[in-house]
Amino acid sequence: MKKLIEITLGILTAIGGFVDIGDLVANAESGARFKMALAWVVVVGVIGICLFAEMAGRVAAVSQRPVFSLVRERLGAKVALANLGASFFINFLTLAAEIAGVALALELASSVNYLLWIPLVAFAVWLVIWRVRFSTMEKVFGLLGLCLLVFAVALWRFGPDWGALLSNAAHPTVPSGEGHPTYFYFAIALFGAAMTPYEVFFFSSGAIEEKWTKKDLVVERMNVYIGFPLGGLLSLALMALCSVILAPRGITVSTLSQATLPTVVVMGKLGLAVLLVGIFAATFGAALETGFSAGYTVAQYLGWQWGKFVRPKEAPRFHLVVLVSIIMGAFLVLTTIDPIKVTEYSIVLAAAALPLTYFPILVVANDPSYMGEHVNGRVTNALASIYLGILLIVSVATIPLMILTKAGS
Amino acid sequence: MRLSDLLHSEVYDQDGVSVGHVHDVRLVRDGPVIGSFGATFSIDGLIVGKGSFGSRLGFDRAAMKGPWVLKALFNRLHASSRFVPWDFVAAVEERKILISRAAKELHEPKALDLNGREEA
Amino acid sequence: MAGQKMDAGLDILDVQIVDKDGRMSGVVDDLDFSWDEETGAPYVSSILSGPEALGTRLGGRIGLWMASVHARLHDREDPGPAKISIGVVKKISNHVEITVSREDLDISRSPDWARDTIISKIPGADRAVE
Amino acid sequence: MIAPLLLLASCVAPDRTYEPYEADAVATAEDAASAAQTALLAVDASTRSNVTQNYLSIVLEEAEADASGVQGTFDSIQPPNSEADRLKNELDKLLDDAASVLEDLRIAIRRGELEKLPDIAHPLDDTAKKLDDFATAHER
Repeated sequence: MKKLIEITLGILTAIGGFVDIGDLVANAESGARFKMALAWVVVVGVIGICLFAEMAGRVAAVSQRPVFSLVRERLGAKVALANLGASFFINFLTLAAEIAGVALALELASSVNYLLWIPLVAFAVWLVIWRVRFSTMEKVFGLLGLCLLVFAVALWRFGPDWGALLSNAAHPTVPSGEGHPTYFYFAIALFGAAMTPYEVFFFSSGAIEEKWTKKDLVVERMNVYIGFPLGGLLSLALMALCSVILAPRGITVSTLSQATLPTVVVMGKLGLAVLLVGIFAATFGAALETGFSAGYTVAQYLGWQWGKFVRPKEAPRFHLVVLVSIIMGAFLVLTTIDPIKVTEYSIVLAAAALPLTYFPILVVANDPSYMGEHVNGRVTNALASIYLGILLIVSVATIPLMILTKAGS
Repeated sequence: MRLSDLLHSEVYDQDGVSVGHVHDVRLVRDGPVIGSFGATFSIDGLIVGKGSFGSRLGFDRAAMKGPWVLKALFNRLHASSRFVPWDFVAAVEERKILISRAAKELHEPKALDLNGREEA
Repeated sequence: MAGQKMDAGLDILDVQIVDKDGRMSGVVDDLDFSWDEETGAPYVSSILSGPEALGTRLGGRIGLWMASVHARLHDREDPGPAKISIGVVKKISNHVEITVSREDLDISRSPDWARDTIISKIPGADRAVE
Repeated sequence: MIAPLLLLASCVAPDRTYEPYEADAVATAEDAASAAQTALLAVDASTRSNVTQNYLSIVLEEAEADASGVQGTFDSIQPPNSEADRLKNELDKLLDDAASVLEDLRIAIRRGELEKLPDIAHPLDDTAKKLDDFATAHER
């Protein structure tokens, strides 16, 4: 029973981290525009995040060192500072996007304009970080996030031609009217959404918050290997729903409401209610994670006390960074900037910055002076080396593709 | 003198030929006894090499086995590294270290094991 | 362990410092050497930690900016970087563990601006959540 | 460093010749058709199962905002020649048709007249098809 509860850490980071506003937008958009032709990217992304999150969690449990502390130590003060600048900025965009996501879900439920919700959402996010126990927070948002299973239920009730979906996914072709650069731009967006670095910042720091040790490695692996693929399946269900309902009508997704429409068409009012709870939980959970991550990255670079396992007064600078980030994130979306665009930029830029974070994790996971006998095995290293190559290619290709495709338009 | 004064400084041999930059500073625990720490670390020597990327990743550790792609890459990058015993150091100047021997008298640094011993 | 060797950049620089109660107390931003009067060999006398030390190491505009922000918040005239004597170090491994409390360190010589001005004024700042 | 890139990625250069203008027209028609189809799908959902009025009103408002947004962007581009003028007239007619239906839908939903939505939306089906045909005809 206790183990079962502990797995909610994985489910939170999977649902709130894997499926967040970025995944909702990226999967809905690519399903509507490319049907299942980008499904393989989700699979590649899920394997990647499993691989590196497991490493980051294992390093944290064994050596008690969180990811950004390792980044500083292995890349040195200067390069790590550049990494901190990039990671903090991308994480900040993601935080702003998640706050907007929560507000958009509330707008769809209440028809009160999302901008009016933003101050309230930002305050609620901060209050949860300030007052609610880490484990309570995980359980509540982890379990509520499971409402997103409605995507899978809706797909099943719609009864698509499964064979056609599978064959479309297995034999990806770029639809007419879409160019290859746009196709790869969306591939990068999906990949960035699946592998966003804040997931490992949060997961590794969370492992230390939860006081994990070597004994918890089994739970740690179960979290990763169950949680993230579950998140990936939900992403694919959303992509499939959009591919069978939106794509044939030529609807491209530019708002969150369009991403919810297929579920509503199939499941009606009840489906909408469950879906909105799910989106609320996933985006709120991710807002918490990115809010925490803002504090984690800065505090870990500078060696400040961080975390909820001490009284806020004991970690004042960590809490100050979190507070200021949430306020600034709220201000960014209050400028009426399109929250969907903020989301898109956050995941695409995340894709460009991936090697900066994942490379030091791979290095330390191989270093016996930290890991003792728990260093990476050969299979993990072989896979991770391939992924390092992929990450480098993605990183180099991102900005040129962004300019070439006018950000996928 | 600070560690950062040594790191990245360029090292010149007795003939004024550049040996490379300081990648790391090897310490040995044989210094004076200070407080409860006991014998402190003194400088054993400098690890000097061309290029600088990856010197601090730990691939030069004997016990670090993988991933083989990275291990092979950094072994290659660091093949030209040299160890400069501290006795050879003649002067530490601004971003510049002068040594009293010729570059060809220097050997490759020995890898350390997990207990801080040099491999034979 | 007399005779034990390590590479300063790899094994101690940029490592997290943890105080006697396990609280995070900065990062090893630099090492300070003194000269042995008998042998003339430099030895590690203290660990430098904090924005002054990091700022010097980073150099350039960012380094200057970091040091000046810190100085402004803490209202002191160039006191030099905060030092932790190597004598209070207990162990150097994944962390640098020290035998004293964070409050007794040079890095805590100035009042904590974030704590005193903002965080401690928010209700609940003193309450442990777990 | 990133801010100028974002600007670069999102800025619209003025069209000096017919071809890029036509490409813009195609993109506009596609986007407007997407907004129209969104509204049709939402109305369809409301007839088949009960959907909350709050939700419908947001979806329809956003569809209207989308359609008027792309029309506004398109109208701000100067047609480079008379051929382009004809193209613009043809497309503007369709965009106006879509906009007026979307506006009526929004008004109806604000008044809570859910049962009237299918009738109001009916002509939108035709407009959406014409927008699609327009896009197909001018796509290259």
